[in-house]
Amino acid sequence: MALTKKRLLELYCDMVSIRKFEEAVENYSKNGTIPGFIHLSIGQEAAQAGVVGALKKTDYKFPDHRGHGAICLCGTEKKRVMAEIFGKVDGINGGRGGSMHINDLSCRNMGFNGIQGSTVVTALGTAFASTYKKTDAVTAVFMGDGTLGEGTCHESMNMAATWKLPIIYCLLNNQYAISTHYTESHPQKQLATWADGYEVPNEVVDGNDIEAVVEAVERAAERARKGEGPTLLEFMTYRWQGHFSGDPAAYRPDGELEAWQQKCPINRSRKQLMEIHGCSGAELDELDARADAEIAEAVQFALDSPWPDPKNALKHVYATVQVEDWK
Amino acid sequence: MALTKKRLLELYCDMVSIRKFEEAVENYSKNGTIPGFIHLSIGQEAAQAGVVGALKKTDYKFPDHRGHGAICLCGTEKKRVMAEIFGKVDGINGGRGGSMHINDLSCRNMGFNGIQGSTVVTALGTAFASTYKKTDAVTAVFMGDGTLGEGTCHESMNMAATWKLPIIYCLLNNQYAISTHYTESHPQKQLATWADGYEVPNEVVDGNDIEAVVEAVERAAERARKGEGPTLLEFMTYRWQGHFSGDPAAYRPDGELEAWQQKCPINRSRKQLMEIHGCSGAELDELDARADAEIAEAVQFALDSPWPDPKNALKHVYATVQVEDWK
Amino acid sequence: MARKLSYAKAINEALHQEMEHDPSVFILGEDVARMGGDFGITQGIWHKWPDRARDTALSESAIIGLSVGSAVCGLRPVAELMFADFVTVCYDQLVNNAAKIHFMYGGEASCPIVVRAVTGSGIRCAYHHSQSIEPWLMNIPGLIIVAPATPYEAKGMLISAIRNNDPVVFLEHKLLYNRKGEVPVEPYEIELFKAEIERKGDDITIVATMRMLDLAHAAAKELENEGVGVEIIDPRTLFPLDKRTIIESVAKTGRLVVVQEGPKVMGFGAEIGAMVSEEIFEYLRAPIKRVTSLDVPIAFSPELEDYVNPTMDHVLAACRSVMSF
Amino acid sequence: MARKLSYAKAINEALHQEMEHDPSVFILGEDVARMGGDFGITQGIWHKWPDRARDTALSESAIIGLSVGSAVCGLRPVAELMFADFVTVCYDQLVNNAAKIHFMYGGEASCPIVVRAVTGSGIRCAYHHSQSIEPWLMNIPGLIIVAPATPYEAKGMLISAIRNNDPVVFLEHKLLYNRKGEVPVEPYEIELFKAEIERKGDDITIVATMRMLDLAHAAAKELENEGVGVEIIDPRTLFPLDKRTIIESVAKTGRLVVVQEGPKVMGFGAEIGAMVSEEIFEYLRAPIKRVTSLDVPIAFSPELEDYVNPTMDHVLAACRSVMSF
Ligand SMILES: Cc1ncc(C[n+]2csc(CCOP(=O)(O)OP(=O)(O)O)c2C)c(N)n1
Ligand SMILES: Cc1ncc(C[n+]2csc(CCOP(=O)(O)OP(=O)(O)O)c2C)c(N)n1
Ligand SMILES: [Mg+2]
Ligand SMILES: [Mg+2]
Repeated sequence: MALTKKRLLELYCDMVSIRKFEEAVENYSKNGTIPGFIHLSIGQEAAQAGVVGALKKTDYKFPDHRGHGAICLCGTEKKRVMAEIFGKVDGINGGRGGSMHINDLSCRNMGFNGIQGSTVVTALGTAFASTYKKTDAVTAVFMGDGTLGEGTCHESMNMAATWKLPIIYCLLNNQYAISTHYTESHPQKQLATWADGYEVPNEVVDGNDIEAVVEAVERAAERARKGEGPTLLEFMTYRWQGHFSGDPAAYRPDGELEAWQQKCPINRSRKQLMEIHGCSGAELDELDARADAEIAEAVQFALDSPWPDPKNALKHVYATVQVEDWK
Repeated sequence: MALTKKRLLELYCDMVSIRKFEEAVENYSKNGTIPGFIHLSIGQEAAQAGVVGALKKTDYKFPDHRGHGAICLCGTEKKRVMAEIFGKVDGINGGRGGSMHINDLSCRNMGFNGIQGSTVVTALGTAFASTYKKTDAVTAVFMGDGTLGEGTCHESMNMAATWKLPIIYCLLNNQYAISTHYTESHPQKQLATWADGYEVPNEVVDGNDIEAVVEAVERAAERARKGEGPTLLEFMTYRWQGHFSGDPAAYRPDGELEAWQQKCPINRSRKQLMEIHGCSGAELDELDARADAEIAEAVQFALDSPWPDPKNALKHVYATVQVEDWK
Repeated sequence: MARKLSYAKAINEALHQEMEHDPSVFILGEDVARMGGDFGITQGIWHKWPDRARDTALSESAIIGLSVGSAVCGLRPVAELMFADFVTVCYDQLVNNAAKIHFMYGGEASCPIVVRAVTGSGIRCAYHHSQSIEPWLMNIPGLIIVAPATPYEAKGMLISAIRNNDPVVFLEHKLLYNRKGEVPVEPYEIELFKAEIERKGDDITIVATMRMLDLAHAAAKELENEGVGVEIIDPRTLFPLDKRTIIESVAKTGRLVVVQEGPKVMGFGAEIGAMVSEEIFEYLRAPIKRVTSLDVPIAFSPELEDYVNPTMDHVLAACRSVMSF
Repeated sequence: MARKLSYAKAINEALHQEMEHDPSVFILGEDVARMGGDFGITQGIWHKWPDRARDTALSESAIIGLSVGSAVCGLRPVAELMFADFVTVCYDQLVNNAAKIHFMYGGEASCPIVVRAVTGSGIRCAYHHSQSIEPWLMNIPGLIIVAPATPYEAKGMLISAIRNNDPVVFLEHKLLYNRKGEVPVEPYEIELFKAEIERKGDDITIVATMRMLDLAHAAAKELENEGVGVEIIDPRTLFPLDKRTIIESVAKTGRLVVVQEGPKVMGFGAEIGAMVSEEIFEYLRAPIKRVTSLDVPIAFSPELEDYVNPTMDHVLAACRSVMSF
């Protein structure tokens, strides 16, 4: 059940668009326009595009701190995501959250929470709501190899497995948590097998192979929708940049990055599109150019958007109480 | 490698002494002499006596909230444990802790912490200290089936497995966490298999068979001392009383208690002593009577001990600061 | 409204009525369903609504995380934490998740959860089951902390808390569960951010909550004989605080005594004392006074536990000292 | 003592010297060993003492739990929590384990751990990486909360904290890491429970910590020109607090302004304000004032974050208002 040409082309565009988005963010972060720190997902596009691409619009998605790509694909307008990252008033959350906190309920992008492992338990709630309301919505929660160290992962997996909640744990194993290799902080050879302890189905997936990602997620989603409970998918992948934009990543052995760059998920799909599906290089270049244009527009939007009114800092603290402004 | 008669006799005495201790506590709790609430371990004597009995004096033991038996066997004088439970000044912690918090560093009884799952991570520290100081001390931490729900269990197991720390997780599966059967809150058929997810050796042990308990702990301790890391042992057992003394335990199906009472660990060893080792009933009765006398003495000591001076409430808050008494 | 109910039963009734009233309400927690709660507060709910009452594992972070996630989807979970001391194991979920949801979503989503927890000391269960955790949550914008003192308040404020769209930590004092009082049969709401003036008086304002109100009332009676008029205010919602009611009272009496269970340092008496000193200093005729527990963990032995907590005599002494200042 | 070091480097030096000084000291935390810490504070330690520096998984409860257990066995762990906001995920281990060990063992054991954590706002990382967590830990008898403001204090207080036998949460402000100042080369201790009078003055006492001291000093200079003498006190150890130094100062000046990062409600300004109002009311010539952040989560956008925090102008305004009262 290989992907159709049409589907693969769409996913290719999604991946390219993530790459371009991240490259733009990197530029504007490095030149100081974007405040704060930024986690980039260059190299991990297939895992993001594949997971979101295999799910329905009505499914709940919890991207993680390295999740600009997944966020955009949920359906939030890219330019409003970009403006959020720039801290501008037209950001989807008015500049309140920035890179790490981009929530958009309208497209079921349930956002990230700067505390690693937190969304892993919040995901129980959206999944529980699906069973409570008897809808078929599945919840997909992204988590890193490092994040698996948090106690919340256990509480979540234990409860989801016991209650057979419709959750897909999308573990993006990009080898490192900041500087710590996953084999230094976890006892398993493959993290997926951790789920064996809960009798939860799990798979190790080539996270740079968009087809493999989509198919694994489709299988997991089907199980979840049938009421058979959670699945853990470990997507093996790699982040090309350091932990945050600017991290020199001196902890990586020589040649490791280059070896992974050979496995670039975008090149891989490009090759497939050309070799198997007969696309021409020019055709694909044009798609790339379109993505460029779209991102350029998003950046311009973010640059043009004004800073938020400082008084906005006092809005939305409570739904039912207005906070005092004594300034 | 069955236990010698001598060893089995000792363990028999340990179990009897736990039983008598708990019965006395129950009486004085029910008649209102002992303040607060009490968790009794009647029915679970073999798991307590077997674990402590298989370890060295220098090993660190973390009994749990249902752990009077393990505490006494660590070596703290029974009468001072009893006085602690009565809230008296001669209690091992001066009446500060009561039934749930009985610490005695001098015999490496590391006590319990009223927050379930807390000692499971503290145990990492005593085990780490053993490796840091290059001693052969092993750490045994008791935990219930319910306690396995806490996130700390994951953080502890993950770290212990990665660093190969000398810990024995002694999971006393007495079927219930308060009213909740373990199959309702956990996905595994046997909780021991949870450790598979960490590639940690684990065993399901008949927790009412003192020989099986001792042997399993000896195996685990040997592994730990050899630097091979943690083990999880699931001791299948049952608490005859409710969750706390006074809980009618209406959640238990008819006949369940009676079936487990048939498997009384003390009767079982008694039978073995008589049938295999040729002990006479009278001989064993006398040992029982000695335990009775010892407990009666402990109770008397606790009754006679005065209440603590109220001002003691201000002592030992800090090692380095004296707290203000404005009263 | 002659019917009397215990504080425990009043809470139970509120839960039943809200389950009835709104199908998006459900309960979850350890032993809350089949057994009806460790303190018996959720009794009968699982029998009527088996699909809407869930016994969980000992997983407090999961309990709150699940509550938050489901609340964003429009449900109204009422989670039980059992002992309030256990907020420590799910503190992150309250502080960084529940409290910030509305803000994180820029107002697009809200987090209507209620977390019920049994607070306070007095039943000899030592330092891990006796803490007054209120202050640990009162520096967290986005949270609401409710502390009812009577069966009437318990029912009405729980109903309000469940209907409110922000996360509410609903504290129940273990020593109040058997307290009886008049409670209307029908459901009713009590406005959340409104302090109650429990007693009128012109000379001293006592602010107290939950069990400490007993000490305040006893002291007030005693002082009445001495010709001193005590006004007693129960904030009921500790955070956000109804500052105005307290300020108006102290502006009148010129004297403030806060009676509070839990350590003095950084207890909520600090906030109330500082707030009054800051905002209406010119009306103060005497120093503010805090009558609190000692700054120690709560020990087990009755002799020790009782020594730690404030008594009526301490309240009287504080009142006399501000009167004679 | 002419040598200047940054606050970050001063902390690093203290760690190196204590590792050297006492073989029972070790460090652990996420990325503290090989990489030398997310903020670079533990650099060089792993290279010298590979067995005494441990990179951990993302398991903050395990980090603190391990620290506590090893401390009871006589070791002296220095754990790094990275962002102080993460105390929420190991709050129980601090509140119910570390803080209570000495008490639990009836004095037989103690818990000499140091937990380093990076507090405060100002680097645009939004509400989960910018909180001022001090108040969340100051109602917990058994804990010590230290908040150094200068490189000199950072080194000396960290050494004292490591040698102290109680659990210390050692807060480092992210905006101070690059701050330079004179630091003696040799190891030295600074007494933990002693506030520092940073500046003498007769008219107003300002109490401030960490980054807020800058605002206090700037305001003091400005006010000097107006003939107003400002005394500035840095408590340095926030809990337990050196009340006496503050009280003696306010008894002299009659006016107290607390400048504090973090929400006003239940910030430590509340405690200091209430304490002074309670203990030396008769010396107060004006209301106490709290200059604090707004009661909101810290938003990301620079415009929003900056609006939330207090500025020198707010300090000035508060000082002028107490002077003209
Ligand atoms: C509770 C908590 N601990 C630590 C951190 C700091 N931190 C942020 S990301 C990160 C590493 C996460 O690694 P991983 O889960 O593998 O995700 P990756 O960054 O590789 O995508 C750490 C330690 C945090 N945000 N929250
Ligand atoms: C963090 C935390 N959650 C809940 C409790 C309340 N509690 C005390 S014992 C217990 C059940 C424990 O069950 P289990 O671990 O099976 O031990 P058992 O009582 O059966 O010996 C519960 C829920 C607690 N003390 N701490
Ligand atoms: Mg990673
Ligand atoms: Mg059990």
